[in-house]
Amino acid sequence: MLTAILAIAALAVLFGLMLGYSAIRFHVEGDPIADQIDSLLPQTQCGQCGHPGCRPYAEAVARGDDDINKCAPGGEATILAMADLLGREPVALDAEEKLPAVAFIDPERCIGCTLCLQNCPVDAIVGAAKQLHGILSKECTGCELCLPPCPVNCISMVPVTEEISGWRWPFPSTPLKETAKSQPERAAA
Amino acid sequence: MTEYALILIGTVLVNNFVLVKFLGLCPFMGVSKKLETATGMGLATTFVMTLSSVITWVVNQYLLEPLGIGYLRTIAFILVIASVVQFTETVMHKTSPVLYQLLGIFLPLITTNCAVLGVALLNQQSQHTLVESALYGFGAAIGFSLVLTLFAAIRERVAVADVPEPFQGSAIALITAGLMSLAFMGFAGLVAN
Amino acid sequence: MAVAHSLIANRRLWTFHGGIHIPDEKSLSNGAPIAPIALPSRLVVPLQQHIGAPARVIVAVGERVLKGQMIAEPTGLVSAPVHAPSSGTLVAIESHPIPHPSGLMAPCAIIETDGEDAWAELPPPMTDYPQLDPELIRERIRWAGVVGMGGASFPTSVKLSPGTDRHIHTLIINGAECEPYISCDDRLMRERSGHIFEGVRIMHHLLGVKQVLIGIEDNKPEAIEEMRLALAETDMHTYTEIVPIPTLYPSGGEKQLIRILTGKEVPTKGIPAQVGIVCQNVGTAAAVADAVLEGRPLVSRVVTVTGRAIANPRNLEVPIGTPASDLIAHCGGYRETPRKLVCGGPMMGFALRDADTPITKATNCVLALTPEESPAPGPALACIRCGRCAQACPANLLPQQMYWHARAKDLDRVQDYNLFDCIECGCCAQVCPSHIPLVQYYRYAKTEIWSREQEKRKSEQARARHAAKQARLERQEQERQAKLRKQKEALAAKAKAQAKPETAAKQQASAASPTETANDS
Amino acid sequence: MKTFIASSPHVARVNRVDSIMLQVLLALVPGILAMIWFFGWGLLINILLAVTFAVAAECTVILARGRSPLPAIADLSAVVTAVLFAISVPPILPWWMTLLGMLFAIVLVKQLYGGMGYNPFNPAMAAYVFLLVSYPVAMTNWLTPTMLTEHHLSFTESLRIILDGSLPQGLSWDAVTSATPLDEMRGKLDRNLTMGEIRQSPLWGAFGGRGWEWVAAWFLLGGIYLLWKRIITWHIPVSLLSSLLVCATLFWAIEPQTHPFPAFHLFSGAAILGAFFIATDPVTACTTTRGQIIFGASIGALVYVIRTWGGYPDAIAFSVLLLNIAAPMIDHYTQPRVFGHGGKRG
Repeated sequence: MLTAILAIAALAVLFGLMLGYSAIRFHVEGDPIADQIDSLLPQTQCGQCGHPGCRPYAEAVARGDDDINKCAPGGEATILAMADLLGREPVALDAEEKLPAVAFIDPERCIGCTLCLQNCPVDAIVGAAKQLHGILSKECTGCELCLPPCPVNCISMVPVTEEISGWRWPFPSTPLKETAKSQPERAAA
Repeated sequence: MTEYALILIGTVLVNNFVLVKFLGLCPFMGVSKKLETATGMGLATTFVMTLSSVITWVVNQYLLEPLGIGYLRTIAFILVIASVVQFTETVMHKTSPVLYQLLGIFLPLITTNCAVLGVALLNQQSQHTLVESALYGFGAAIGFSLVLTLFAAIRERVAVADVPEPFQGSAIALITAGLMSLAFMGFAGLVAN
Repeated sequence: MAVAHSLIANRRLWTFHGGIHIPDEKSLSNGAPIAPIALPSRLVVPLQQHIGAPARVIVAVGERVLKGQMIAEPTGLVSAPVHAPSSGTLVAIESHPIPHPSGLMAPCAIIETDGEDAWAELPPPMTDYPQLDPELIRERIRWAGVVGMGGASFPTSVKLSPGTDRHIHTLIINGAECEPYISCDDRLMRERSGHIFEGVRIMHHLLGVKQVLIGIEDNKPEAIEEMRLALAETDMHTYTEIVPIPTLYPSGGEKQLIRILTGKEVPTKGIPAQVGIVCQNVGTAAAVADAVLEGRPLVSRVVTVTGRAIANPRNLEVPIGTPASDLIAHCGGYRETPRKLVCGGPMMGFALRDADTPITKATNCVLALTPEESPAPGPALACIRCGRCAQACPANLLPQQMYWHARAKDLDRVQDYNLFDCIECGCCAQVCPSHIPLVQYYRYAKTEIWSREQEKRKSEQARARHAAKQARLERQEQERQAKLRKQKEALAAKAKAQAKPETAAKQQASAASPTETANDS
Repeated sequence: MKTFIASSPHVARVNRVDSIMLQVLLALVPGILAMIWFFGWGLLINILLAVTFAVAAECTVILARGRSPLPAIADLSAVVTAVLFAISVPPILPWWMTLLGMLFAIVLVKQLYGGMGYNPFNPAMAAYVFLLVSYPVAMTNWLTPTMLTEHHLSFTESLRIILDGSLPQGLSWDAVTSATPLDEMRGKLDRNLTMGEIRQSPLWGAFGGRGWEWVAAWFLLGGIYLLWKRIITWHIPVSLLSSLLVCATLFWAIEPQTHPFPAFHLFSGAAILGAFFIATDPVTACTTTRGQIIFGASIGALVYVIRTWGGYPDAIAFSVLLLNIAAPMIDHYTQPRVFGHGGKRG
């Protein structure tokens, strides 16, 4: 009985020492995964995920504290990219996917209160107190953070117009699935 | 020499741990969605299996048997395996963080991979020598890695297939594993074992 | 790669992997000579007809313009100007559908012609160009707005200045015209061979190359014969050779033609100059001759109007900006209702949504296809991995693998299979027994990747701006804190002790109304 | 004129899946006729039964998924699977085994993966192996070639055997059935007979098994037709047959007393059929050129290994399935050198 206990204890001590040594020898600093996740996020800093910005969300995902489907501006593409990186199953987006849009300030109504300026995470609104504000639409990420603070509701979101340079070929629309699914309907009609 | 070759062929193909002995199915199903992950898992398992077969053989031969405490084999072996897995995990966290992340929970789960314990116990059961044990463990691990990577390559194809909804995911993967197992029955009788 | 060599005209030819044989349908349109078209009353001239930076308008709306007058100037090194194709009034600069697969609109100059077709004052001919500074000649070609006329529309002057660090030894003139139906280069070679050779001579002079190879597919014997006769009359035969090449689509692709004629492979993502070669289309050669020897900018081009839905298919010399519908009307209109109106060839062209889309410098063909010629593709079946696409692929890709990953929207994997080496020639889709629109999958993947990269750049920019703002706020906060501390230190210890309970009470009050603090972090 | 965004090419496509499948069926006809000639009407009945079961199974599954079964039936892939299965199994296989095999092939191996094009395993071969390991006796109960028996089973007699397993009056199973030449050879080799003694058996013909050699020759003709029509490429059949031939020649040269003449390996059993019709199933085979050569050669080698040392007399089905497993991996590592990419890629 004693031999057995001693033998197992000796083994345990031996392996414990080995593991202790390796833990010091192969110590890892930081969390490189959060960086990689951050680089996949669209950096709108919109906070729609419930985190104050993209980086905190990336860290939460890396820790496993949050799901990968919270980024509304990134949409399906970002979810797929994160699922791929983390080896998880892609899940449906936990928000409505919106068309890309930029903020627009109605010059008639703007009173120059600078409230929107302070809320823009990327400094894409220019203006000064009592002056008409303007939006740098090239820099605007469409985060909509400037909408709530405006006291006169003069900011609206304008969809980005489709240009030839950014045009994308549509995904072929007649894969087997869809045609096959639509056929019984046609037969019924 | 022929004997060693037969052990290898026997464990890799004829008595493949996954497809014929049905051991180690948990990582086989869990980490076979992507080829890269499967390759990494195969490497890690190969390392753990070979190393633990050697260490368990030594522990058995020079500790358990002389002290007459062979009945503690299972506990002692689990201790050995758990340590080797933990060691592998620490090293991998340092050297390949992405693989570490990708393998996730499955890396510590090698500890409970029945194939690893199975190899250790079967080694003692079949009275293998040290070299035979190492070869047996290595062969079993190669067999495991081989079918794991082949399975992963197939699953990457099946992932884009038009599988009926109820059968998507694990269901079709298990069917695929079953069909692979059926094919591996072709090796039956190759090596008398 | 299999290197089969046939000896035609004592020149060794190479082959490329794959390629397909398709009915060339050239006899529909190549019988009649190139004819001029009646001047349309309205010209719609797109302001960007080239690859590179868009041109900037230099004429005010309402002004009278003359034929050949520059109406938009180039804005960068890789850019090209736009000239008025005829005389008249510039009535508007507005969005109009242009020849593009999207059918989207782009800014165009609308010119109402006055019917006089009066030329602007043109720069003097450079007939003595061998004595001139090559830079002057390039500048002239740039001024004339000459771009690649085979379809790529890359500014020719840029291609003709490869830089001193690259040794260019061979100029290849592309007369292969491998796309079915199209015959504009064929007719051009038959009718204006002298003109083409003048252009070749200029480009030869500019590049200082040792040899010039003119590759023509052997389904155009008349063009080969005419070009050979014309060459014999010049002193260029010492360094120039007409090389008939076997008819195999897509041997007219730049990389494929270079491979056939020289055995060299243009490296992936590379340009021909990296292997010492410059490749130009026969139409471009003629346009270069126009620009240098006559001082005429590129304001018109030869367009094939063909397809079985056209009453009298033929080639027309068309001012840039003429609506496609005018060309069709000039060829007798439709014989029957076409199923598709295609800009370019049947293998690589794109369907036009609007028959009023104007002709541009890159438009080589207007193709009206009958339902028999272009049957509606049946529903695509599942890929059976038969590998016919891989056998046909001239880039030796694995189209079926790219398809699987493109279909799964796995853009990284598609690139692993070298999506960007795909030249979109359509061979794979043409031979696919499951009738899968393969090329569209690749085009989808390519444009999607480009747009993601664009978004990525934008998000990097946003990240930087966000970080800058954070840093600024922090700095301001620190400054404020420092200021506060100083003020506090100035206050007496007694006053401090009094202030403490007050602030605590304030904090409690603000915690009761959390809406205010929501955005503070 | 409708407006739509459709990508080029804009002209009519040249190939069709159904016509490819039809050509395969056509190419099978000479071999099937030869088999009927040598082994009686049972095969024809089996083919009809298998096709019926296969089409019915496919229809059922697709209908169950709420889709129209017509396009899937029209592509003829289920028919090809059924015919290949019927050729592979003994001509007097009980009808319910054919049903079981077709359910396995069409439902489990093909439709559960999404139907044609998606299945990683060859349905006909998977069904064959499934039945072989489940009912080894029935699956190796071959008919004696007609020139070796006095009683020739008529159509109705064959039908009765298949439907209720009853033999015609006065006949015993031994009178109509015998082992296949490959099976017999394995058995006798295991009993330490030499090749010289084994070759005395009436089951041996001029260069392969009696009857079998001609069946294989007619399948070879069909295979050449497929090559000529460019339905298949040479890579898989040539590499498969040559690797089998090389293995066979090697061991025959070393020890002719225990290894049969190489042609015997080619012209007995399913080697030719497998090389041209089964291994070339594009869905489950490798797609890269180099991959196809590895695929074919590996099947050939495995066939020889299993036939010689393994537990089964013939091994086309097992070898094809084993290489089906490896095909995606082989494809992954045998991508061709893309135009403009300098070095060779692994």
